[in-house]
Order: sequence, then structure tokens, then C-alpha cells
Amino acid sequence: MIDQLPAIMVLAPMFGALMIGLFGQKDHRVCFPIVFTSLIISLGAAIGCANLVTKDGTIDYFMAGWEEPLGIGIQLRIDHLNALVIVLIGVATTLVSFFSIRRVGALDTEKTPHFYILYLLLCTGLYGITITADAFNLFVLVEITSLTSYGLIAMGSSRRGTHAAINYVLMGTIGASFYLLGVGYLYLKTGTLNMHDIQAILQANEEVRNSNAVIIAFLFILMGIWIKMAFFPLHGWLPNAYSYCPSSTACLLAPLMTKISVYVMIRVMISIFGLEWIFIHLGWSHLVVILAVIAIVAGSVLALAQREIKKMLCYLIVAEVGYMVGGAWLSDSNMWGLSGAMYHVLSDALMTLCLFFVAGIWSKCIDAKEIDDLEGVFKKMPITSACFILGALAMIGVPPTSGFFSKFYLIRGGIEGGHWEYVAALLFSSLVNAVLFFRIFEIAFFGKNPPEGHGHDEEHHDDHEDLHPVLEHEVSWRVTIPLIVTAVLIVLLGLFNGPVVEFIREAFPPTSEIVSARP
Amino acid sequence: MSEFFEQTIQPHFNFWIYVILMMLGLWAVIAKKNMIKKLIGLSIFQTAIILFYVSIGVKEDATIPILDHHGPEHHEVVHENGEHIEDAETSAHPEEVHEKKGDHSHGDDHGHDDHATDPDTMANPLPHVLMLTAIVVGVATLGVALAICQMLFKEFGTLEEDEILAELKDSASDD
Amino acid sequence: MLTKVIAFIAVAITGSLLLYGVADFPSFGDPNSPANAGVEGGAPSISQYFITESYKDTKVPNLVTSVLADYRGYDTMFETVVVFAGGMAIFAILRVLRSKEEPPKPQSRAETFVHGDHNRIIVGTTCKLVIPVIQLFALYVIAHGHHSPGGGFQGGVLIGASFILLALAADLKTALSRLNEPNYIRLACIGILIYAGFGVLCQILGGNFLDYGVLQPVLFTDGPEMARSHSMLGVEIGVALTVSTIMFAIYANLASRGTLNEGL
Amino acid sequence: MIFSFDIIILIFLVIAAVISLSVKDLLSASMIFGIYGFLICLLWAEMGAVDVAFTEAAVGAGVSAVLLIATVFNTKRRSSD
Repeated sequence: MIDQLPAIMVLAPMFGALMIGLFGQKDHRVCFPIVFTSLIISLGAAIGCANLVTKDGTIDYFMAGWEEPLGIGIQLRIDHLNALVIVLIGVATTLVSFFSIRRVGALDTEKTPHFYILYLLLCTGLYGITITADAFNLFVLVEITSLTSYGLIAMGSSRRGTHAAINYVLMGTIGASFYLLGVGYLYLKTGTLNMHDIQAILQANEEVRNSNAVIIAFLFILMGIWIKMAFFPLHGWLPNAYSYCPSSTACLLAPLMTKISVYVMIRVMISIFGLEWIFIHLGWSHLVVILAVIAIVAGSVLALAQREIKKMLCYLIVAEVGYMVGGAWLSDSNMWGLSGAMYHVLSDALMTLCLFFVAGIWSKCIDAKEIDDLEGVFKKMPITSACFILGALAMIGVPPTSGFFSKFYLIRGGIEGGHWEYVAALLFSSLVNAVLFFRIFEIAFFGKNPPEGHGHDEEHHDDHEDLHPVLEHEVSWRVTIPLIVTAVLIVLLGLFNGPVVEFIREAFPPTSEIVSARP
Repeated sequence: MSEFFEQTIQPHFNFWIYVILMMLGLWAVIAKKNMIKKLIGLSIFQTAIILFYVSIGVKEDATIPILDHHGPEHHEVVHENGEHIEDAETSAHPEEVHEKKGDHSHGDDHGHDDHATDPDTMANPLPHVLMLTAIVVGVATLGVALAICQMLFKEFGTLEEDEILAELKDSASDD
Repeated sequence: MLTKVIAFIAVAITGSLLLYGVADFPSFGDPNSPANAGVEGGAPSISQYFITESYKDTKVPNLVTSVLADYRGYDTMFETVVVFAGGMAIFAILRVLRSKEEPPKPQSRAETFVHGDHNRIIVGTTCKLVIPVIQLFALYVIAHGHHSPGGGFQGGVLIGASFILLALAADLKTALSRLNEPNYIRLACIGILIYAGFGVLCQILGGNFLDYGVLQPVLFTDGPEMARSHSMLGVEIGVALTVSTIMFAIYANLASRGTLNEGL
Repeated sequence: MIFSFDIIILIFLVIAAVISLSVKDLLSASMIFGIYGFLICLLWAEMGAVDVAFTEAAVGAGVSAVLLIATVFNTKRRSSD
């Protein structure tokens, strides 16, 4: 039973989707229990796998039992790099599923089962992407997540949302095709699709490793993943797609899709090409870090220019992607940058989740889509606003939260790798975040202009029903609890940053190999 | 002339064409204004990748990757100036396999149960398998994209990107 | 104009990069290229393994089928899921469930399609003759996928195409009366359930997911090889079920703008 | 694999792709895209990838073209480029 956990983890949401297709069309009430059960099973399996990894190290699972020779079947691998990512996916998808109950009901009641089918298939895809060790299988699973997210984004969105969705389809398909092309070049040169097998061949065979085709393969895989993760010049699809789609979709996609793509990039770098080859042989590190710096600065500045809350958060995602890509490419000898990037994947997913939850609640309950609509929201919705403050502080990077520690590791990596421009960009972006969020705090706390225009009537109203607005506007427990859990997790991840980073660092090859090979 | 042809053009011709097709598709996706045209471009882009993969698996003088399990009487391979004209249902004869790759220990007895086949006589099946999947993915993506196009048409009354963008700008200034 | 310039630059850069990579490819059709024969000095490639060993492992002469449904069965299951997800996504995007839509506008299709009654008769009769043949051939393709080109996916598309043909020749209502909406979604789910069910059955019997060899006691076969062969047939039937229904569903939704009441 | 055959189909393929992308009538473009599908199916049969060819014949030339035509009927037939 225990050795089947990886398969169970991937398959449980898929079976849930099939069950909804079979039984959920007539009676929509069965949908949520099925969704919840399957996600909890997956989460349990993910925690079980992570636990096994801490005890015994890497878990290998061979689909259909084809082990020898390596590469004929499909291998799944859970190691220190992805053990925490699968737990993150489990936690985030389960929390968002609570949030989606009411949201879908309001959206389009007849399509509830189909929403949940897409939702669960997306979860299957995310789990699968994270644990697969087969380059082509990764493509198939990426396509599952892409197709489901096209559907989720286009379903029930506005005019702008539809236009954003078609752009997303075009960009996403080109990205996936570039990835596929890169895998094809690799396959042509190495004759295998298993990531670890490819790495062994590349390391053993100098001629193959240094051929043009392998370099082009790396470039195209990287481009494909960058399109998928909305790395700055290729980010065009993201802001509109995520800000004009239904909130529960945004809550699911915004924290997970880009972060999983960053994870895929790190996985490709470590498990296919090898850090040594990338950092020392290719020496693109400086170029990519400069691109990342541009992404961070551009994302932050664009976020500053936005009036809509969700759009602002979307541009912050673009900036955060810059953090992670830059961090992963810092090539400092102790690999603090890479550890920081991987830690930031976890912490940023939680922060984004928290902020998008709040943005979704605000847009639904008080119809606040722009920053100016938030006047006095702190009084009306204290719990939500408290969580928003926490998420915002994490985004800025204030100590007890995880955002501080991820920036700390990234900056440490930047200093050790000698990438001062990256450090400067990181600090600049934190400053911009602070300006952004304090602007919101100000409006939300004190109001943009004192409520004279509305007259004393409203104030009167507020005075008399002191507690009532809270009960009226504060949403039900189904939405508040996931939000509070997310906020708590942000703090917990921050407090336990040491063990988490140590855990992640076990996945990296011993530093001495890279240090000794440095010129 | 023929030597030039064989040495320069022939080895990579397929790969050149795949690049050309792919670039045609990419150009259409970026530069064409009509959504349907963009999607046709996208499909061409994807088929170009499939063409690339299938080209990887091609072996000269090899047949389709289906074993002949009816016994040896079907084997006929005609030799003509080093070129083979194969019957699509046959796999190459074991004798001639030995000529080409002498170091293979198996393949002599082509009986009913022992199907030790020389790998060089058959096209590589793995790219075919991968591309079956890619074709399916392609048609699913095309379907979803066309559905979104129909939604776009419902909302904007046009599928030309510049008109859609102009209308979006108009509605934004109205707000 | 600007987009054209950008497009040209992007295409030129991408194309030249790809051609740069092509320069040191092994030549086309080379049986000793790394993909076909493994890297020099390394282990023999997995494709050679498939050609020489897969018949021993699975007793399926069509190597593509055996690799597709057994060695890379996990991929194929997700390929089916991709189709299913595509169908569901189209449903979620396009389907109009509340019938508040305006009635169809017939004049738009009158300018492109002029139906005469004679055409109706000829087309209708031809379809009546052809559709059973297509479906029979599709079943043959599914069942004979072990020995000849074909398999679940191809057969499934053919069955789906026969329904599409019915919808084109008669109208969408006729086709939907044969296969209505809740049912095709259910059938699609059952298709994947058959596939994944085989996998889970393997897990219950002690193997890994999709390790058909352990199904030997359940399928009463001579050895694990035949168990694999038979399970592959079952799996292909599942694929065919999903693919055929979803292909029809995609067409039905696209042709009627999601209303499912009038086709092309 | 017969190389002369290969070259001829590849050249036709490029021609079909160019025409399909440059024709202004979207219905014709979809039809020519179907032709493109058949050509590429022929190419794969010729390269020994019979299963892929079969799938492409059913999907690329059949279903894809039908889906495109269905959409063209439900939207506009003319395009500006």
C-alpha cells in the first residue's frame, strides 16, 4: 500500500473527476463531497510521500513495473526537491476547493459538475507534473493543466476574459510546443526520455553534451517553460487571463501554475542538464539574471501603475517570477540562490493564495474591484483584512513571515554569487511592494477622502450597528477558514524556514562538485 | 550533381522542411489578425513538430514497426542498387540483416515463437507512440481554441484581432 | 505593420536557432543515430529494446500498440484524459444551458449551403449505407490494433466521425437522439474508468499501476505475456469509448454554438 | 522510405501550408488545411509511421477540418488576411 502512494496521489483527483461525470450531473450536491474526498486522499498521500522522503530518501515508482533498462517505462520520482511541492499543491487545492463552493454557485449553477471536473483534472495534472521523471510525460501533463485552465479561465468570464483566454491558448500552446521540441532535440541526441537517463548520458558523453543540438534543446525547453511561467517579456497572457476570470479559478491558477512552472525549470536544470553544465559550460547565468532583473523591475513598476486589485496582484506575480528565475540562476557556489528560489516557490504560492483569496472575497462581497473601492473595508471585514495585511507584509518581506526569509536567502545568494544588480532589484521591488500595499492600507483604513459626501447619515448608521456590519459583510466560515489557514501557514513556513531550506538543499548535488569545477 | 544531392540535401532535408513549416505556423500565429488563421497556423506549427519527431525515427531500408508473426513465407525484400522496395507487410530477411550488422548473435531462426528481430529492419516505434499522443493533444487544443473563438464572436461580432482590440479600447474609455 | 516586423524577427531568430541545432543532427534515416541505436559507447537504446524484446514481453506484434498501451500506458491514459479535459473545457466554455438564446438565423447558412431535396435524398441514403460500414471498420480497427495499424484512438475517432457524419447528413438532433448529452459524458467517464480500472486492479493484485502482468490469475491466461496482451485490448476499448464520445461532443458543441439544437 | 517521394510530398506540404494561410476565404483555408492533413498523413505512411498516419488521417484531415468548418459556419467566412 505504502509503495503505491505516488500513484494514488496522482490518480485520486482523476477518479474524483470521473465520479462527478458519472453521478454528479443529475444531483449537484454530490459534487463537493467527491471533490473534497479525492483532494483529501491526495493530500494524505502527498504528506505520506513527503514523510517517506524524510525517512528513507528518494522514492522511485515505475509505472507498469518496467524498471530495466531505465527509460522503457515511465518513472515517477519523489525526492527532496518536490516532496514539499506536492504537499503545497495538496494544501492549496484543498483550501481553494472550500472557497469555490459559493463562487461556483453564483457563477453558473448548471455547470458546477463541469467546473469541478476541470478543477480535479487540473489537480491531477499538477501532481503529475511535479513527480514525473519522464520528459515526455511532463509534456502530456502540462497539456492537461493547460487545457483545463483554458476552460476554467474562459468559462463564465467577461469579454476581456475571453480575449485573454484566446491569447493564453495561443501562448500556452506555443510554450508547450517549444518544450516538446526541446525534448525532441534531446531525444535525438540521447535516445531516451527518462530525465535521469538523459543526465547520465550527457554527463558520460562529452561530445553529445557539447553539441549544438543539446544547447538548442536546453534553450527551447527553457523558452517553453518561461512562456508557461510568464517570465517578463513573455508574460503578455497572464495579467488579463488571471484578473478577468472567476475568482475561484484565479485562486487556483495564480498561486500554482507559475510556481509549478518554476519548479519544472529547476527540475530540468538539476535533473536533466545538470547545474555544472549550465552554470559553467554555458555561462548564461549573467544574461538570465539580467533578464530576471528586468522582469522584477518591470513587474513592480507595472503593478504600481494598476488601479485594479487583481491586475496589480498579477503584475506582482510577474515580478515574483523574476525573483525565482533570477534566484535559480544566481550560480553562487553554496547554491543559496537556488535554495531561496525553491523556498520562494513555496512561500510565494502561499502569499499569492492568501492575497487572491482576499481579492476574491472583496470583489464578491463588497464588489470592490479597484483599489479606490476599498474605502473603510477594514472596519467592515476585520478578519479578511487582517489576513490581507499578513499576506501583504509577507509580499513586502517583513520578518516573521515566509516572504522575509525567502528574500533573505535570495539576497544571500545574490551577494555570494556577486550579482549586485539582482540584490538591488530585489530591494527595489520590496520598496515598491511596500508603497503599493501601504497605499491600499491607507485607503482601506482611513478612506481616500473623509466620508463627508455621503453625509452623516451613513456614519449614524455605522455607530448604531457597531457589530452588525461585521456579521453582514464577513463571509461564511467556508471562505474564512481557508484564508486563516493560509495566513497561519505563511507564518509557520517563515518560522520553520531553517529546516525547510535544509530539507530542500538535500536535493542539490554536493556543492563541492560545482565549486571545484568553477574556473 | 547527384553526389551533392545525396550528401548535402538528402541528410537534413526533412529537418529543413520541418523548420520552414514551423516558422510558417509561428509567423501566422503572431502576424495574422484573424483568429481562425492563427489557429490554422498553430496547427501547422504542431504538425511540424510531429514531422520532426517522426523524422527522428526513420531508418533507411526499414519497414513499419509491426512484426510479421505468420512465419517466414512472407518475407520478400527486393534489392536494387542498394535501395529497397519493400512490401509493407514484411520485415527484412534475416540473412541480409547479417550482412549489414554482423555482430548480432540472434536472428537466425525466424520461427513462430522466437521473434528476435534485428532492430535496424524496423522504424523506431517510440517517436510514433509519442506523436500519437501529440496529435491527440493538438486536436483537443484546437477544439478548445475554436470554442473560445465562438465565444469571442458572440461577444464582439468579429474574429479580427485589431477590431477586437479597438472595441476593448472603446469600452475601456467608456468606463 | 509593427506586428509583422515583430513576427518576422521572432520567426527569423527561432528559425535560425533551430537550423543551427539541425546542423549537427545525424543524417535523416540513419539507423545508427542515437535515437535509433543509442549513444555511442553507451547502452543500447530503448527503441532497440522495444523492437527486439517487446514481442517477448507482450505477445503483441504491433510494436506501437505494445509501447503505447503497456510500456508507456501511463502517458496514454493521460492522453485520453487530455481528450476528456478538452471535451469538458469546451462544454464549460460554450454550452448554453438556459434556453434564452435567440432562435437560429437560417439566412446565414442559406448563402453558403443550398440544400435541395434531391441532395437530401442522395446524401441521406449514402450515409445510411456508409455509417454502419464505418462503425464496423472502426470496431475492426480497435480489435485488430494488436496486429495491424490502429487501436483504440484511431477506432474511437472513426466511431466519433460516423456520428459526426450522421449529424452532418441528417441534423444534429438525429445524432443526439442516438447519443444524448448526459450519456456521452458518462460514456467518456466510463472509458477512462475502464483504463484506470485496469491499472487499479493491478495495484490491488500487488503490482504497480498498469502492470498488466499480475492480472494473469484474473484473466485466466497462460502467462503474464498474454495477460498483458488481453489487458491492452481492454484498455484500447476504454480509450475508444472516451475518444469517440468526446469527438462527437466537441463537434456537437462547436456546430451548434453550444445550444445543441441545430447543427450545420 | 523512398526519398524522391519524400521530397515531392514535403514540397507540396509547404505549398499547401502557404496557400492555407494566405487564402482570404476561411472556408477554403479550412479545406486546404484538410488537404495539408492528408498530405502529411501520406508523408507519414511513407516514412513508416503507419499508426501516426492513420491517426492523422482520422484526426488532422477529418475531425480538425470539420471542427474548423463548423466554426467558420458559425462565425464569419471572410478574413482580412
